Amino acid sequence: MTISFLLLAAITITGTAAAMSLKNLVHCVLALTLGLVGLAALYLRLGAQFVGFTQILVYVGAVAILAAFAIMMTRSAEPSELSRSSSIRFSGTLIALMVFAVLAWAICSGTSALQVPGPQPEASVHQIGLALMHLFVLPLEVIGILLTAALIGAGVLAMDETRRAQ
Amino acid sequence: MPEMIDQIFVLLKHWLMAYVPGTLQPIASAVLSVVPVLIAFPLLFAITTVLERKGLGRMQNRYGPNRVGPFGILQPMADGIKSLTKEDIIPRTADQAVHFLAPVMLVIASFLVYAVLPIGKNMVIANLNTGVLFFFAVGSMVELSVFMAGWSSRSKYSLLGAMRAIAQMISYEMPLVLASVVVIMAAGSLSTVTIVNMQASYTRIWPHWYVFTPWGLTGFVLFMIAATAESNRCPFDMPEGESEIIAGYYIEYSGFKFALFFLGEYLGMFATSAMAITLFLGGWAAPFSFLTWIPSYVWFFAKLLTIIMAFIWIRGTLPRLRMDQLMNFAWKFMLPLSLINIVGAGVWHFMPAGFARWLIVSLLVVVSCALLSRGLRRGKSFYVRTYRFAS
Amino acid sequence: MLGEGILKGLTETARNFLGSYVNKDRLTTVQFPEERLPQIEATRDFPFLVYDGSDWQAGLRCVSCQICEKECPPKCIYIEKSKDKKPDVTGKLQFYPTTFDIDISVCMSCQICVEVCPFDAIKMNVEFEMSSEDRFGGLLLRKEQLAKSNEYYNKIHPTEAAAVDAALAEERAKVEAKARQAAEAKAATPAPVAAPVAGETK
Amino acid sequence: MTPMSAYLLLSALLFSIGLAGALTRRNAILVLIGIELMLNAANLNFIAFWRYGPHPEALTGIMFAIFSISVAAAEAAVGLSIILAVYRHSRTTDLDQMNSMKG
Repeated sequence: MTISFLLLAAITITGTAAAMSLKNLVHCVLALTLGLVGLAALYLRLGAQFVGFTQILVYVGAVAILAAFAIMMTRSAEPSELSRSSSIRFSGTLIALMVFAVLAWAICSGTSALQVPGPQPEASVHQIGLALMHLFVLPLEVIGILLTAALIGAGVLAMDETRRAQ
Repeated sequence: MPEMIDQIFVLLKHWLMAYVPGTLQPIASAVLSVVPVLIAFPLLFAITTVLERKGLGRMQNRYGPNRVGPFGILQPMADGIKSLTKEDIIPRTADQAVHFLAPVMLVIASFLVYAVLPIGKNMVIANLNTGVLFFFAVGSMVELSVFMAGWSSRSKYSLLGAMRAIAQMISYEMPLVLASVVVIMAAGSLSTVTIVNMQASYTRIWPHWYVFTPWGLTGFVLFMIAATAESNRCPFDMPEGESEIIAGYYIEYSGFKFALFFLGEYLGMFATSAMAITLFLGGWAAPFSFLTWIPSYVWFFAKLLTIIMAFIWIRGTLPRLRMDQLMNFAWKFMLPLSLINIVGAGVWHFMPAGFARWLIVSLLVVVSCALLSRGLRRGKSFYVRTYRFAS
Repeated sequence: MLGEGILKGLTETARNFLGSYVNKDRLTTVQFPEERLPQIEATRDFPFLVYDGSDWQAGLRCVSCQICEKECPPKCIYIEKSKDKKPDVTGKLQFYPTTFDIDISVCMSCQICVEVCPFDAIKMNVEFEMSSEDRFGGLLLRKEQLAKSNEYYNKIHPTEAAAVDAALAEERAKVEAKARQAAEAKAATPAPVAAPVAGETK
Repeated sequence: MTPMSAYLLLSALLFSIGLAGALTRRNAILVLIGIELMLNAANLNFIAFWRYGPHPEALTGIMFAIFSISVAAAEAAVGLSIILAVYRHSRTTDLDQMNSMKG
């Protein structure tokens, strides 16, 4: 438990918790980006440079901005009631807490063998590229098709119906 | 001796580091690398503003600023003092925290990207394995700060400006990244230092810059167009179109925060220009083998200034695009052409060296460029405009 | 082909840029305090009062008829008429303004005061560098600031001033001729018919 | 050195936060963000297991994280455009008011 880990964990948890609990939706998105940047820093700390920067590029550069755009276009930036009725809120939080309790119990009782990391493994872009082109070439192609389909699908879905009919 | 002058800053740093106690070494090393960059590029910003205003003035048949100091070269100082002493106004309904954080975040993001730019031989703050990816990842944080600025001001103009800016930046980020992919393919690395080293060799006197290949030239042109759009400069300055939405997303800012936005914008422009130099124009490498005695950082800044001049020239020439033209250009011309360019780079890589691959790849690029530009023009119905109420 | 027009535009701006260093025609700016364009004769901005002779208090043409004050659209002229009369430049007794103020922050340079003045006493000036730190006091011109000699008028508007001078001289000659006639008539028949004329020439 | 269970606990906490958000918030966009958070928690697990696992040179954890991020990006794009389409119909993003299918 080093200070840097605790700091990054605190940033991540604060950001995500704020994202899930703030009233103003734009504040939620901004807090979410804070949490995701903290998460990316954790990836970097674990030695996964490529994933860390991809995380920033995709989540901060695209997903957060998309969410902000959606908030603007659906006029839900004005703060509304915090959430559903208090009973749903209570039971939702309770379920989440229970899930956390179960997971924490499993983690604390199960992973004693893997507590100490080995020497820093090398995960250079070169190796990742080779792995993507050899062992993981099929998933890569599938992801390519998925992304293309998502691109077209999102465009068609978001298009105005009147224009689609033309 | 030229070697010595070339490495003078590196040697200076090593010499200074010898006096630092061991525990402070990492921090001192970081400070000694970062501080020169933090000084050099804002200084370049100051020089660029006055050069830009003078150059634009000359292009528009007028003198630029010529009052403060000899030939007006002290104008940036006057501007700086003015913006520092101006009142800092925050709109009453603005979101205080976000309104404050936006310019800070913009400047931080703009400065962060300089970490991976090699400004000379052995002169880079961090030689990251994923340098180019880092550049684009941190560059995308600029969009978020633009959104924060536009939304938190609670002004229609700034919100419109921010929306335009984000739409434009997202659209042009794709051609920007795809145009640089060809270089990454050729160099086989995401590290900026490796990419420059690959280009810093010569056949007889000619350098191995990527811009001297058909795909490299196309990639360079696409990259520069996308970089212009990315840094919101004319002719892509829709987000801050002075005549429509005054200053766009930073209209509600005043005083020093306004200056910070200005600084961030120019730093972004320098960073993308420096990236274009690194990727296509050989970074700090000299253009001819007999000129290698000139220090590498001189070459880097000479190339950077040339590209800045080109930016100013473009700004003095072209009118602003319309939103639909902007989007059509990004999605119907830039994106397909950059994809075809990647195919061209692949063909180049797998064909034997010689005249044939030059011909084939050039043909591929030129034909697709011509077809795509025809496609852009088609569907555009020109008609004689009639002014019903004027005559 | 895409880009043709862009290249054309780029050459034009490059010609402007380089040409501005060799060709004066490509730099139309006049750098004001050092360089000035010659003023055209019909320039006008704010009114001033003309006086004849060398003493402005004695020679002021204004007889305080207050027509300009009444006609002024933005009402920027303020005149106080004198109780007594003083001889003007021809020696005739006239009223004179004890106060004559023009607030040039209000004045709109319409020249109506000049057109209605029957005595050619108020004319338009060409002085334009009148910026002041005091927007109330500094822009309110008093009689002594407004009074300018006829020579000055001749200098700034030569043609117009010459015409005015000629007309005035003709009128004075006419008046003098009339007076002489009257005096001759008086000498011939000493009847008190020309009393008002005599009163004027006294 | 940080033990792996710290990373796993952090990821479990992230997952729970995302779950709580997805269950309790009314706005569809926020529910989507909650789901993204849960995916991110899984990514953190992948990376942590890659780093602490016996065969880091196989890069399996990194590969999983990369694919997961791309899927999440696609999911966000499609999800947000669905929200936009629904908004155009019902003029709301409030999940409680999207009840036209309710019996």
